[in-house]
Amino acid sequence: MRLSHLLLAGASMLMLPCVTQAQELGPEEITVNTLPDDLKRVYLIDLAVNHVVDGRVYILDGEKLDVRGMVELGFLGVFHAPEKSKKLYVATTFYDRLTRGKRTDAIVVHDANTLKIVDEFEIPQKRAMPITYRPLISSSSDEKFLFIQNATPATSIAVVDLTKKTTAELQAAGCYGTYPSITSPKRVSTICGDGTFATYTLNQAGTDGTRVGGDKIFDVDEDALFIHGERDGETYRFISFKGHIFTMSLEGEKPAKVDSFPIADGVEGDWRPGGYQPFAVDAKAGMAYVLMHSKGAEGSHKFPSEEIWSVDLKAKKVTARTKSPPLTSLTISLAGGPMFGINPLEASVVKITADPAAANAVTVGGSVKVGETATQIEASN
Amino acid sequence: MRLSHLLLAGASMLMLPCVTQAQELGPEEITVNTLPDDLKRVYLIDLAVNHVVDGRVYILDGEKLDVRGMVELGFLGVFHAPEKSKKLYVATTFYDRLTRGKRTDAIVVHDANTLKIVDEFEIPQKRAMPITYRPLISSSSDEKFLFIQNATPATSIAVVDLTKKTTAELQAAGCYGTYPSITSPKRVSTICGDGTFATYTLNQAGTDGTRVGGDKIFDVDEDALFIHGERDGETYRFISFKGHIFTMSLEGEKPAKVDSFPIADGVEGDWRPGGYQPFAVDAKAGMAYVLMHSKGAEGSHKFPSEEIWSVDLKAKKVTARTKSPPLTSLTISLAGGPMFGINPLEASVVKITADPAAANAVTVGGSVKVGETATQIEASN
Amino acid sequence: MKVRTFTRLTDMIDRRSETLSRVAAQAIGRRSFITRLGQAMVGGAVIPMLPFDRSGGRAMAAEDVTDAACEYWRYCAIDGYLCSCCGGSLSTCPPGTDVSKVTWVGTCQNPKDNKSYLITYNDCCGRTSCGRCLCNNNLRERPGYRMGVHNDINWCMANDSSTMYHCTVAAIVEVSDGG
Amino acid sequence: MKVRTFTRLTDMIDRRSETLSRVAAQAIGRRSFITRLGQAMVGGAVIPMLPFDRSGGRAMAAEDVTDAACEYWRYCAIDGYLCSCCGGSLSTCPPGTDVSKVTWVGTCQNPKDNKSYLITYNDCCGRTSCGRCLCNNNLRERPGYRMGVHNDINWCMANDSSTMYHCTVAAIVEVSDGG
Repeated sequence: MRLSHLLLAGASMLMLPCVTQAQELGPEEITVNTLPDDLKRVYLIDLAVNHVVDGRVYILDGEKLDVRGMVELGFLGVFHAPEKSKKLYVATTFYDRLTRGKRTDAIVVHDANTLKIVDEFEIPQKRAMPITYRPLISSSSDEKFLFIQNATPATSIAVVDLTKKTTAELQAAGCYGTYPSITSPKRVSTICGDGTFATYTLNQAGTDGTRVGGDKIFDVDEDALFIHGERDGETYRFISFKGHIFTMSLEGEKPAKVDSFPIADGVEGDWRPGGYQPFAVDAKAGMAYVLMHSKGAEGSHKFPSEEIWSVDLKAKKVTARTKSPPLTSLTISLAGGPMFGINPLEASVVKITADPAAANAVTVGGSVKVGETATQIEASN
Repeated sequence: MRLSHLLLAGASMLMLPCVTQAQELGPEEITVNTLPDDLKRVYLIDLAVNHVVDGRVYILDGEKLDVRGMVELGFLGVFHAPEKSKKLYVATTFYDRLTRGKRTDAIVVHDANTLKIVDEFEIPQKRAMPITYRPLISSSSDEKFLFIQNATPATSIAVVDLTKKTTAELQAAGCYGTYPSITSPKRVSTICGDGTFATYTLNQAGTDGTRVGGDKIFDVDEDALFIHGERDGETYRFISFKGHIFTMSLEGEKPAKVDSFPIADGVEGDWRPGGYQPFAVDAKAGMAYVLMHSKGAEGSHKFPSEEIWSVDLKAKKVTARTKSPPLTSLTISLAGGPMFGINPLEASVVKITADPAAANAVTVGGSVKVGETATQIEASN
Repeated sequence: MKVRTFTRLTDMIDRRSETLSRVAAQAIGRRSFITRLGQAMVGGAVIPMLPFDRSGGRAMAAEDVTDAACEYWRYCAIDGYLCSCCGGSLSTCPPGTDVSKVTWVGTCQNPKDNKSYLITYNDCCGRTSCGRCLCNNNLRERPGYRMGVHNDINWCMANDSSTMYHCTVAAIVEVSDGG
Repeated sequence: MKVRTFTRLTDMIDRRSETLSRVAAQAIGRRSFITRLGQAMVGGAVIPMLPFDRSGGRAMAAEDVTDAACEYWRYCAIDGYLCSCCGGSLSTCPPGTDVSKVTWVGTCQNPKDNKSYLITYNDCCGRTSCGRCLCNNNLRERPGYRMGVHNDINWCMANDSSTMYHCTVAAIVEVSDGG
C-alpha cells in the first residue's frame, strides 16, 4: 500500500532514506537561528504607530542590510542596546487585554544572540510613551543602570538598577532626555526648557541624586535644541533647529558648554537640520553628518533631508554637501564605519558612506525596505 | 500681564468669553460619539496580519462609505454581529505580555451603539485562530448561542451560551464551518472533508447535541466547496471551486441537498469563483453575485475577481457578466440593498449595485481605502 | 465631557510640575508661541511634511480643505490620526474611546477669518490606533523639555482606565489675541 | 529541533482527531494531492496571486528565484511571511522564536530536478508577526475540513508557551514518488 508506508511515527520519518533519489535535497531538520557575536548590527526601532500596541526592533546585518531578527517593542516601548553588554533592553507597557485591563510596565531583557527573553521585571508606571528617540533610554557608563525618561506628563528620570531590579527616580520637571556621563557611571544629564542642561550625580547606591543646573545656553523659542545627542570623545554634540552645533561637557558636577558654531548661517536657501535623529558624529574622523532641508522655518524641524552636510568639527566648517534621499534619522556606530539612515517615505533603511578623499562627501549605498514608521536607528560597533 | 490672564483654573477657562470676537468659533466641548440605531452598517473584518496581535473591525456607514468606528479583533479574533441583537461579539485570545505569558480566550461583548465593552467572559482555549471567514462564528436563530469553530488542530464546535456564559463542545473531527439552522434555534450544521454536511441538534440546555451526517454531495479533491455560505430563505447556498452552486436545507435533523447547478461549465476561459467570500446572495431578488476569475485551475481558488457574474437562482443561469475590480470578498445584507466588496490589492471597500433593469448587471460605485488585510465583510439590514 | 487642557509653562522647571500636571487647563506657555503669532506666518511659508505619509509634504491649505485632510488649518501642530477619519470629528472622539485627560496645544490661523486660535489636541484613548489619516505638522512644536507643546508622545498617558492611543481631535480653546 | 508534521487524513472524520492531532508526523492525505501530482502541473499553468501583495500576482518561477521571493518553488502552498526575510531560512526559524508543533503540508515541484517534494510549512512562533515577504500560494490547498492542507489558520495554534505567529518555513519532508 502506498499509503501505509507513510504511516510512520513521529520524527523517525525524517531519518528514513528518501523514497526516490534526491541526494541533494533530503529531509530537513528545522532549527532556530541565533546571531553571531561578530555581527555588525543595525537596530531599526519602529513604533509601528498604525498598530501602536505592536512596535518592534528589526535587527539588520549592517554589511548585507538584510533582516536577521526582531525584538518586540510592544506599546510605545523604548529600546537600548548597551555598548558592551550581551543584553538588549526594552522598557514597555503591557495590558492583559491588549489595550486595556491590568497594566504592567516592565523592563524586558533579551539575550543579544538568541534574542530569547531572559528576564523581565516591573518598573513604575511613569515612563514616557514616546515616538522613540535615543536619549529616552540609556545606560550608565558601567552599564549597571538604565536611565529612562518618565513623563506623566510631569517629567523625571527613572534610574533602573539592573542588578537589584529596582527603580529610583530623579525629579526633572521641565527637562527631557538622558545623557549619561561618558566617564562617570553615577552621572547623567538632561536638557531643560529654560535653555539649560542639568546634571545629576547619583549616590553610591544609585537611589538618589544631587542636581546641578548649568548656565542658559540656548533659547527654546528662538532656536531650540534637538534632544538627539551624539557622543564625541568625552563630550556630547547637540544641534539646534537653526543648525548650531553645541559641544557639551557632561562629565563634571555641573554641565558646561565647550563651544558652539553655526553650520548654515548666511548660507542661501534657509537650510536647517530636520528629523528625529538629525545628525550623526564620526568621532574618529572628527566629522558630523547633518540631515538638512532647504526653506527651513518655524515648524520644519522634522522635515526629511534634501542634502547631507559633512561638517569638520575641528575646523568648524562644512566640507561637503551631498544630495540625499529624504531621511529623518541618521546613525553611525561609535567605532565609525558606514552610516545608516531612515527614509520614512519609502519605509527603508539606507546605507551611507563618507569619502575622506572627497572632503567626506557622502555616497548613498544600498537600501532595504523594512519597518513602517521607524524614527530611531542605531549601529553597533 | 498678558500671561497672567490665562492662569485660570481648570475647565472654567472654557466658560469665559473669548478675548477677541469669534462668534462662530468659540470654545468647544469634546465629547464621545455614539452610533445611531438606523445606521446601515458595513463591518470590515481585518486581521491585520502584519501586526497579527492587533486585528480590528472597522464599522462603516454603508451609504456614505465613511468609517464610523472600530472594534478590536485582537490576535486572530473572530467577529459576529447578530441580526437583531444590539450587541457585537468578538471571540479572541489575549496574552498578558502581548504575545506571551498568561493566555486568556474570551468573548468580548460590545454595545452596538456606544461600542463600549459591556461584558467579557472566558471560553476554552480551543478556538480556531483563522483568517476570518463568516462561518467560523455565528449565532443560533434565537441569538442565545454563539457557534464558534474550534481547531487545536482537531476540530469541534464551541456552543457558547450567552446567558449563562458557559461553553459546550460538539465534536466535529474533519469538519469545518458553522451554519445555524434558520428556523430551529437548537440546530447547527458543518461541512466535512468526506464531502458531506453534518447537522447537530442540541439538547434543551444547549450542553450537548446529536449529530446526523448527510450524504456525500461533493468531492474535496475534484471540486471542493468554499466554506462561505449564504442564507437564502430557509436554505443555504454554497459554491464550489469550479463554480457549482449548491442549495442545502440545514433545517432538519439530517442535512439535505436541495439542488445544484453549474454557472461556468462549458464557458470559454476556465472561469472560476475565487476569494475568501466569493459570492453573495440577494435573497429578495433571487440573485447570486459571484467573484469570478479566468484561467482558473488547481490553486486559483483565492484569486481576486476579474468579473462579477450575476446568477438568477431560480432560472439557474448567468444573466450578466461585468468587469470588476480585483475583489476577494463580497457581501450584501439580508434585506438586500447595495453590495460591498474587499479589494485587497488597494486595501479598499468597494460599493456595488445591481441593476434589475439590465439583467442585474452590476455597477461599481464608490470606494474607500480602509484596513490592510481584510478577508471578511458584512452588511447590516 | 469637558475639555481639560494640560500645558506646561516655560518656567515650569520650578519643580511644581507634579502639582501642575494634575491641574486641568493650565496656562499656556504664551511667550513660547502665542506671542510670536503676530510676526510668524501660520500656514504661510512653512510647508509641513508628513513623515509617514508616503505622498510627501503638502502646504497647510486654505478654506476648501476638509477636516479629514492634514492641511486643514486646525492641524498646524498635530501628530496623529485625525479622529475625523475614525468615527469622530474635530471635537468628538470615536465611539468607545475616552477623551485624554491631558493634551498639548497649538496656535493655528483660520484662513476664513485670519484669526489665530488656541487649539487643544486631545487624544482619544482606550482603543488601538485608528490607522487612518496620520498627520504630522509641527508649527511651534518643541521637544519634550517643553512638554505642553510637544507632540511626539502619547497624550493618553495620564488616563486611568487605558493609556492606549486611538486618534487625535483638534478643538478650539479660544481665539488667540495674537499678542 | 525536530520537525513534527501534523496532517490530516481525508478519512479523519472517524473522530480520531483528538488523538491524531497530538501525534507528530502523521501520514499525509495522499489521495488528496500527492496522487494527483502526476497529472496536475505543479508550478505550471497556475498563476498564484498574492492577495495582500499590492504588486498583484506572479507565476511560480524557475531556478533563478531566491528563497526570499514568493515564486520560489517550495512556496507553492504557503500562506504567511517567509522566514527567509525575517532572520530565518527555508528550514530555520528566526532567533527567539519556536518551531510550530503542528503544520500543514504541500507538494511542490522543484524546477531543478523536476521532482516533487513533500513540503512541511512550519510556522515559527512566539513573537509578533514579522511583516516581511507575505506570500500566499494555494496549490492543492483546501478549506479547514481538510485541515492538514489548510493554510488560512495559525499553525502555531498548538504551541504551549505562545501561539503567536511570526513567519513560515518551507522544509522538505521527502521526495514524493508522484504516485
